[in-house]
Amino acid sequence: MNSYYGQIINLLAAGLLLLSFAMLGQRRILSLINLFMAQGAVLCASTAIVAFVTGQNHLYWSALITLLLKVLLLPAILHRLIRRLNIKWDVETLINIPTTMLIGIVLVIFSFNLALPISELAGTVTRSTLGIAMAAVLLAFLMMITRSKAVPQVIGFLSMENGLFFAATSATYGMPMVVELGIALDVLVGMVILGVFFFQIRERFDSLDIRHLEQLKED
Amino acid sequence: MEFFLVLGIPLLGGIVLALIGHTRRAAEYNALFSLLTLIAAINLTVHIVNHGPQLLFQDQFFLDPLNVFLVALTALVGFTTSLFSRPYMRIEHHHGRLTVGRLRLYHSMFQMFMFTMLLALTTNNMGILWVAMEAATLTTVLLVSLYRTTASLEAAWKYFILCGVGIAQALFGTILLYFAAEKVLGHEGGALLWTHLNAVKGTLEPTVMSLAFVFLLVGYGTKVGLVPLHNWLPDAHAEGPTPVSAVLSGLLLNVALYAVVRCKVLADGALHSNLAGVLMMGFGLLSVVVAAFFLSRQKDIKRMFAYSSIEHMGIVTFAFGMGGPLASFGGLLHMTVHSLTKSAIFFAVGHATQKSGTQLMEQIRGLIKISPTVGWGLMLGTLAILGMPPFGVFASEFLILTTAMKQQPWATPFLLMALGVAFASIFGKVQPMVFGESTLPKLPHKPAMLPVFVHLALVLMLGLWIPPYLAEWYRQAAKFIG
Amino acid sequence: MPLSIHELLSIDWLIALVVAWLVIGLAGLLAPRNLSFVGKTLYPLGALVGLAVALVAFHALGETAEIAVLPMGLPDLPFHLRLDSLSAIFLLLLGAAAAGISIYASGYLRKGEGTAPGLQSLQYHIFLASMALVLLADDAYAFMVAWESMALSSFFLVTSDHRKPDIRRAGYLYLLIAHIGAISILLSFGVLQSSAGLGATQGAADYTFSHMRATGHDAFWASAAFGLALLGFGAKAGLLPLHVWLPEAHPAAPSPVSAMMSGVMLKTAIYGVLRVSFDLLHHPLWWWGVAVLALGLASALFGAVFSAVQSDMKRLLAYSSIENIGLLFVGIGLALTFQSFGMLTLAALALTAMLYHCLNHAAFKSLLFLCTGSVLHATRERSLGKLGGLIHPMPWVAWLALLGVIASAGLPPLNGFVSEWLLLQAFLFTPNLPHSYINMLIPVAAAAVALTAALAGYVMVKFFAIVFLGQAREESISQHAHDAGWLERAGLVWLAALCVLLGLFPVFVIEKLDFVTRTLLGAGVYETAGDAAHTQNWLLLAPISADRASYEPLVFLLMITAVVAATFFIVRRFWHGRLRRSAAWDCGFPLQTARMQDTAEGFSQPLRQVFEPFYRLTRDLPTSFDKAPLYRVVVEDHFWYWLYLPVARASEFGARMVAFLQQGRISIYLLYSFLTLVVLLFLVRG
Amino acid sequence: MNSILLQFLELVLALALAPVLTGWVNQCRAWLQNRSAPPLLQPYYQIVKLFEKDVVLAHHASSLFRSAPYFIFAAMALAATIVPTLSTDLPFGPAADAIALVGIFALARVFIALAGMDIGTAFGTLGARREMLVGFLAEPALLMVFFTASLISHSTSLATIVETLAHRELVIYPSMAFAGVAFTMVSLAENARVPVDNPTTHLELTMIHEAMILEYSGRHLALIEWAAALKMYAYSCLGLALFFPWGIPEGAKFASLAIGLPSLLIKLAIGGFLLALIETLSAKMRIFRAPEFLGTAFMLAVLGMLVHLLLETGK
Repeated sequence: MNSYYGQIINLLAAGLLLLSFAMLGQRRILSLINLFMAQGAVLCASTAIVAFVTGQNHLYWSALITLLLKVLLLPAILHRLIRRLNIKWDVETLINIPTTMLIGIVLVIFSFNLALPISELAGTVTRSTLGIAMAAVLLAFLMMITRSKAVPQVIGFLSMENGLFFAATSATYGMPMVVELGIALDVLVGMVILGVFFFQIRERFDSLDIRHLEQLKED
Repeated sequence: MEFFLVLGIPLLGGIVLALIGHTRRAAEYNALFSLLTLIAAINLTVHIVNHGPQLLFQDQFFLDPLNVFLVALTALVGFTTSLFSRPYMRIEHHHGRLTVGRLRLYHSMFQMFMFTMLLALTTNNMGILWVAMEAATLTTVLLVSLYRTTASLEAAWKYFILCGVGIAQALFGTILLYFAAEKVLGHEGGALLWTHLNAVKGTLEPTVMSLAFVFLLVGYGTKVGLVPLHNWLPDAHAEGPTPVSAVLSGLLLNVALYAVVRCKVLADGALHSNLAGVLMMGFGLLSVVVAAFFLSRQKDIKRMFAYSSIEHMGIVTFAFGMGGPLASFGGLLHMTVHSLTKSAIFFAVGHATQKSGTQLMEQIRGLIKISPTVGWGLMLGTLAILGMPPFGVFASEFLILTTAMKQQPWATPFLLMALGVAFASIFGKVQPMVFGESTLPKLPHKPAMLPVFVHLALVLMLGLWIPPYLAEWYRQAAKFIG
Repeated sequence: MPLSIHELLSIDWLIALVVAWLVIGLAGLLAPRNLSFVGKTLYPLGALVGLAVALVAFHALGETAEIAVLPMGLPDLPFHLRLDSLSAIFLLLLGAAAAGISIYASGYLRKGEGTAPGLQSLQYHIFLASMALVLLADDAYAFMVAWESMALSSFFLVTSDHRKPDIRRAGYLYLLIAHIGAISILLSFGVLQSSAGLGATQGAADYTFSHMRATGHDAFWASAAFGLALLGFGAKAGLLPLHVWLPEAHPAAPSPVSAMMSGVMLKTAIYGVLRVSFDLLHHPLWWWGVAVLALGLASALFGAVFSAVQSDMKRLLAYSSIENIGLLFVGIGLALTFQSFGMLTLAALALTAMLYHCLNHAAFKSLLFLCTGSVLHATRERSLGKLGGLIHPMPWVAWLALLGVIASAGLPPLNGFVSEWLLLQAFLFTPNLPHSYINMLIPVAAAAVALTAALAGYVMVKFFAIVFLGQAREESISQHAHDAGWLERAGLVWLAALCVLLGLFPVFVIEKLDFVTRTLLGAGVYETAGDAAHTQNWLLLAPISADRASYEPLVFLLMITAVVAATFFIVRRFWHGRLRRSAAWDCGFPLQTARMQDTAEGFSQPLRQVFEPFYRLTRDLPTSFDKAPLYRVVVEDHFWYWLYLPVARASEFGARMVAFLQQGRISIYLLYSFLTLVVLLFLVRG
Repeated sequence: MNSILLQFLELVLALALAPVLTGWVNQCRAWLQNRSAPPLLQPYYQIVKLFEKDVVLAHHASSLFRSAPYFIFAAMALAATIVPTLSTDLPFGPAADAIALVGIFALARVFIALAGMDIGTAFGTLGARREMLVGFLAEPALLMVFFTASLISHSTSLATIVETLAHRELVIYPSMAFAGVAFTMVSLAENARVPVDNPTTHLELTMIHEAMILEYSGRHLALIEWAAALKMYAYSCLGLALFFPWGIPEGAKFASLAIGLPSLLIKLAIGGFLLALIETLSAKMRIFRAPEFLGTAFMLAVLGMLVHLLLETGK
């Protein structure tokens, strides 16, 4: 029974990774937001399943928070933002996409290797998820590095949060509730602040291209 | 009770000032709340001194020699900063750089920041520690961009993204830590409580712990400003209002380093090797050397002292990485004196830049003529931060360097070089600012120099005489860190 | 050994006197702008305290070492103080010099010169107190605190007149080199501290000198400690190649401060070297001695050669200080070499010569710097190119300066000659060394010392003759010139008297110095020369035996005085004392002016030619068609270009390199974090 | 008592003989140059004449200028007393050894140079500068010569040196040969002789000694001339003591004067003749060759010491 659910979770994990890759390769902002939403949904599903399998009730709450925050609220905010700021055009990347993908594959291999000895220790059904979570985090990191606009960068940041959350729920069956609430609160507040920022930046620079934000440096 | 006041007052202050922070007396309220926090913190400290380490609220909070002195220090610097910011922000307001609304934001966020710092220090839960650190970033990010100038927005953006990403790594580290602890402590057995972890650290899985420590180090290290994770730091310090620079440099870095040290204690216990120490020494040394070289090309005074903070954090990290009672003692002392001195310097710098209307050092000249107190405050603060006795920074550097000579002699040439370069750069720039002729008229308003000289007096005292109970804390904390 | 109350008195007195200095300094803050209060009350009080320090220290010479612990410092490491003969002799030097310099300073203070007088008095007295503490400190922390306080207070004194960019720059260079030296000393103490390394129980108490003394070190670490100490103390003393701050800082400072720095502060560095190499390490390797000897010789020659070509009177004296420091290090090097070969008596001879020279240099260099102070006040001019003929308006200063010049040039019967004589004697005994290379090197070194001494004569003639003799090279100089006031004179006379007394009673001085060499080496020269000294007469200086070498300055002086008196009497008695005044011989060219006198540059021109490779010369020669012909010669230090500028460039290069880390692009910053993470993960798992 | 008398006698002898020695050298030189010679006592006549004349002092001469001749004279008298000529057991012997002797010469040099610069004319300064140039190389060279002798005799006391050297078996000390050449060169330079200086010239551009004392007249000049003669006498005796010590009586016995005095006179006469010979045979060199000349002397003296250490200590 457990192995069956385990397989589902692994499947979802694979989906998460796939979505990460998709985000890495995606040029359009709107699609990025949608992919992010999908990632949130996968996360929510996997959390719920883990909660079901392990009987950890607080994980249902986590799933709920995920649903609310990452599937509904944040994408909504983002959609609203890009409407308000009128930025729907394509995202330019700093490194071309095939190269990024290649680096991404290397990263996945690297994180799987890292996680391998740990996964073997895991008593949970979801032994391989830690590697996937790590890969997701690193891929999101890579995405942040390669994007030159503010919104995709933020989406990358949130996607990283997803990877972390996935690690927390599936690999360890969730952190203590207080912590999860705190994390959720931080993410929320962070988003609000980001929103404020976007407007401020937009107001100042007439653009959300972060290449404008390269004045402070050593010369 | 003593404890909850310490957390409650700033939280309450944050909320109250969010409502009335725009009124004419807001700055006084801000100072009042800070004063109350300080009193509560002193009260708590006395309590802990008398009764020993304590676990509170179902073990969720923990007070031991390591954090209680940081609590006291944080409350003190918070209070003096609020004193300094009272005239400072008022003048900024008069100059039209700030609106009333932003003053409200400032006052409220200042208190919230104090709250997050104190929370991060006192919590026993590694998860809450993370939450508090993240919250500290969030509260200050809007303060950094308070002026809404191009540069301050850029700085705040970088601060937000870099620290956010960094702290995300720390979260991953925390998850890994939990992953390792869960095996030993069970799911609900407080597997994230530091005291519990500390008790069983020897049995934690080394493989996981090593990975966890790397993530935690990179994560919290970003907030400490360790090279090469430091890039947000100079921007944020230089572009934010000066009181914010003072608390960032004097408090936030300390608290982040505190988090790293907590993690190091666990990693040391689990790994049975000096891996954590070696990593910290490496980061510390790299920070010291690179920051020292950064110093020489600075034009902006606050930016320069921001790099100096990186350098000093590097020294402390190096000391903690080296370990041993003397080095750890030196590290703790250095944390204390650095935050006192650096915030004092920022206070003096604040007045100087406000007067000159620029942060460019080339345009600030002959401060000693414009205002002898500001001039001497900046001069003495600079000398103190450069490790000139009889100031306390020297005492800690003395302990750290001599211990390094004994334990890690390979590192000493780098330290010697870095300290030399740092001295040449900082002193070479500050000297003509303080001395020499000036064409500027005398300061029209009286600068709030009391905080500066109180800090410097404390630093001076620590160089010549460390009160026995303080020394005892340090010693116990140092034993703890190992 | 139980210490009786009587024995404890000296160090307690000294602590009280140091505190008194501090209190006097702080009192200056009460009325920082009140010149007469600061000048006529505080400084004379400071001088009295200095005198008391000298007396107490004199009393403590040869007594059992006394210790005291102050309730301050680091936890487990309160300030340990200790007074032994080595400390005492340097305290004696400090006190005696401070007495003269303070009383001079009380007359020297003027309105409106830089820092407010009260503040300056605070800095000055902290300077004195910290020097005393350096000499008394018995643990690394107390030593370093005092050491850096000394540097800091003297830095503020140097930059008293901080409005001039040159002075600021000099102060900056001074403090920078002092600080780097201090870190180096600190690291040396780090090596010396007795804790056994990681894992061993550590306590701050390991930093006391007594623990360091008791700890053995292997050759490598002992050499490391010695090297670091030499670097650190050498930087303070102005040893090559860390000397560049000295000729900048000494001229920049007010003259009493220059006198203090040159006369006393440099000696604290010598004290430090002695303390570390003879007391804390106490088993020197032979090559330490040779290295110190070589560095000392290089500094001595360098200082002499450069002081010869200076055209600023205080710079000239500053370079002369480098020369004398070099000679002191030669003495230390010889002593170390002898000690490493177990020749303790000879080591004691070299050390005695060195210590004697410390006292002498303190006396005559302070005297000369104070004289330049008076000249400066009288004329507002430091450039030798404009001075001249000052013996007429200021005879007191001139004649006292002449004493200093004769002492400084190492001429009998004043004090400079005695120490030079002892040093040369030490050289003459070297051929017994078991190491043939050193044996061969020693005569060459002796030749270099002799050459240095002769050059010192050249320099001193130049200094005195250009400043005081001839005619004023600028009209304005002679108009305002006036002799020093009585307080200034008192200070000068005190120091000049020290020069004379140290020169005339060497046996007495050596008897006292013997306590020091006995403390450090367990051997002395007084006892071996004892028979000669006691049975024949106590005027006869004969360090080894009267057959080998001897010198009687008093007889010497009496002889000269007698001949001078007799000649004068006979000439007047048998002939006459008639005298006519007329114009000087103008070689048939009646339009001569005072500006046609030989200049300072002209006087040193032959040396500039002889030692050309030593200098970095830039010369602008006018052509015959120039409307306003201008001759300019700039003499610079090669070390500046060989060592300092490359270091500065390297650090600039480093700064440019690290600046690439901060290019403003957030992606790149993220990449750093990312790479750091990946690399660390790789390392940890690898 | 004897020794004190002897000491006094030595001083008187030095004062008396010094001008004669100068006269003798001048005579020899005149003969060698085929000129008719001035009387032997000509220097005396000059000194006495100068004593009788008024002093003509420049307007801005200082007290230093007036007192310097006395100091210089006293220093030279002292030097001449210390060098053992008639006996090695002199009461003033221990007062100053070889190093102190160099010190005395240096003291006199410093005073004369200062006096030369006191008036502030170009010549005085020029002379003083050149004198110091000569001195700073000659002084260490002289010291090194003494060191070689001291290394042989294990003493810097002049009396001991003379006794040791006089008592040696006829061992050839190669080091002393080097030292001898160096000493000769130094003596020429120090006594203002050709090839470094020319005692008879009054051409300003080439003068050293004469330029310094250009402003002196009357009794001051007399004392300086006398001091110069004393200096030459002291140097000659020194050379004799170091390199031809035979005949200098040991101990303070008047009886030994019977040998000591004649041998001294004979040696001085020969020495004076040789000096005149050297002066006649050589030409004065440019002033900037002087450092080279003296540098050579210095090097030779140092070589002498090294040779001593290399060849002679092994035995």
